[in-house]
Amino acid sequence: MHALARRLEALLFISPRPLTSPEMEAACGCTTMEVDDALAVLRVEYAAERHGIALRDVAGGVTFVVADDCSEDVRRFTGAERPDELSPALLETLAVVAYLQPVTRAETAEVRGVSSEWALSSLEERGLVEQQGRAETPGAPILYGTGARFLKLFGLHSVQDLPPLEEFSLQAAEVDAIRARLLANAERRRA
Amino acid sequence: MHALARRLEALLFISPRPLTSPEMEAACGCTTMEVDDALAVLRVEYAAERHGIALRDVAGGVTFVVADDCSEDVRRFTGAERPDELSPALLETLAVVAYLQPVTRAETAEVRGVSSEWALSSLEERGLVEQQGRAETPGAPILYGTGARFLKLFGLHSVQDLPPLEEFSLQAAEVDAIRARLLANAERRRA
Amino acid sequence: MRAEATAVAAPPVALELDLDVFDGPFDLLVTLILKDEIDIWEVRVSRIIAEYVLKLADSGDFDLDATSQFVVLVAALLEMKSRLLLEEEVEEELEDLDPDEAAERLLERLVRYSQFKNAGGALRLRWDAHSARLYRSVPVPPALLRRSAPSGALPAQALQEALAPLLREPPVPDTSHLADLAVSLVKELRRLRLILGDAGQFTFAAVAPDDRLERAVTFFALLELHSGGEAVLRQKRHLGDILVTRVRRPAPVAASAV
Repeated sequence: MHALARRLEALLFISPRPLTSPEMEAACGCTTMEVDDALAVLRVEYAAERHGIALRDVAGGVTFVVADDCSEDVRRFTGAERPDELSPALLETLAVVAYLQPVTRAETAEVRGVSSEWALSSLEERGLVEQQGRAETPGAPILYGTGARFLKLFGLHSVQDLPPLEEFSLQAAEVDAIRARLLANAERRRA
Repeated sequence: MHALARRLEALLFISPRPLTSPEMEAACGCTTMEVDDALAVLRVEYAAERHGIALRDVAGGVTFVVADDCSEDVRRFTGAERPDELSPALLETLAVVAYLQPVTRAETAEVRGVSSEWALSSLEERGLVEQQGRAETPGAPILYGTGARFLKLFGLHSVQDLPPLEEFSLQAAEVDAIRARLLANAERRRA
Repeated sequence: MRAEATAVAAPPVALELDLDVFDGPFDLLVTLILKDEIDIWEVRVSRIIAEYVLKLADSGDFDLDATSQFVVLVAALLEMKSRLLLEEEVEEELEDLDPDEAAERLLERLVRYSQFKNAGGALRLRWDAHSARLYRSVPVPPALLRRSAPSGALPAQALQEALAPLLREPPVPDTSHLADLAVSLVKELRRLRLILGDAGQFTFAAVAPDDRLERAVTFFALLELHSGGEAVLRQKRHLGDILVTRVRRPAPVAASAV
């Protein structure tokens, strides 16, 4: 491999987190284009099934991971367990934070229609949600957002890569059914 | 590369310390000869100047290291690394380890009242907490403690210099008293 | 209250609750409306609880997660129903809306909520595909650290402060309000019985105290009167005032005749 690709390989190996292009440029003292070329060489070298490790674009940068088909051995050896499953309530809360961040606890509860205190602190404890300062509103409530661990565990380069929220809207027919139902109730209430 | 070589590559990539032949055999479920063959393949692949990382034989084991001629870039990168901010959860976990070391993951979780897996591995990743052998209790759980990097970051000569906790000075005997007190409080909080 | 007080309740509705599926009142509401075509006012909470307890007894093992989800769910149901029983004050914001507007407002919230619920489902798929990946997390070897963090970059005091809260004994939970409640429920029952005996009927608004907690006690007392067959509760419209009317007991002659 050419020299810069080797130097990048060493950097990626040693860094405990994904590296951004500016970080790689600064460390190697070279241009964006040079880094891109070297990365392309590495991507060929570490293409599927060639090595036991692979390159991934995740959490804002590039990083090495264990190849998927080798991870069973590695888990057996290190005893590392898969992270605990997330309940539907936690996933729903995580979706609210991921899409609306920075978001307060009250806003999260408002969207979900249920107190979200436990869900948020549980997500925070798992490192999936983090405190990102305080809102400049009365009471200065804590603002929550997602961080690098969220992106890594969900295989995302950035939160911009999440599908648009509109994709998850209810079908028009379902909305109509709910509206009809609610209006019928309203009618009865008036009676 | 052939399958076993890839699996070994993944193991060596993830392991924080050199791996011995028996460890590799156990992890991959194969014979000494098979491991030797696979290692030979890896040695060819990672022969001098082919990659930015190299295989090295050290004290009874094999490990990946940064290739010598790539280390300058790495230093430029790591030298710029600042200790990132510790979140309250990380600081609390670090405090538990610092004051109670050596301490197991289960004990840490017990004292804090929440699972501390992510926090401990995150601290380990930052080099603030390190594994210090295994406890002689069933399951031989890993014991965690703080190392030189921790002392330096907090400007301490030794852990004896940690600020005393209320009435406790930090003599060995009193660590047990702190531990007992923390566990009792955790118990009461749960009740 | 549409029918006679909800405590009497409409005929039982066959309601199969898959507890793992519901995450909160909105979720429940959407599902109830979309799938079961039933009305929240017709759901008998006591029946759901009884069924669940039976199911628990049958299965033999106690799943803390599922059970706590169930409690959340039942609490959500009760909250929805109690909003219908209590007066408008609970949802001050909706007070001035006419029912159509309120329905539209609720629809908006349900539609918005559903987006996030579905997005959570999509996240689950990503999680299944990606969460098992193994990233290397090995500290940089000291030899490669040219300039490590400045010595004493963080104050050691921070460690002490982080541990101190765990060393403090947690306060004993204050249970005094529980005792208060028990006493005042008895008192409140006595008071309502007196009014009922004198006047024959009264409205909730006329007798309820201002304090929220005390109002709740008054409401409990009403339910008590109702379930004991001492009074009938009526409500002209949801969120409207409750009219309480004394029930005349059958003449004692009937009893001695048996």
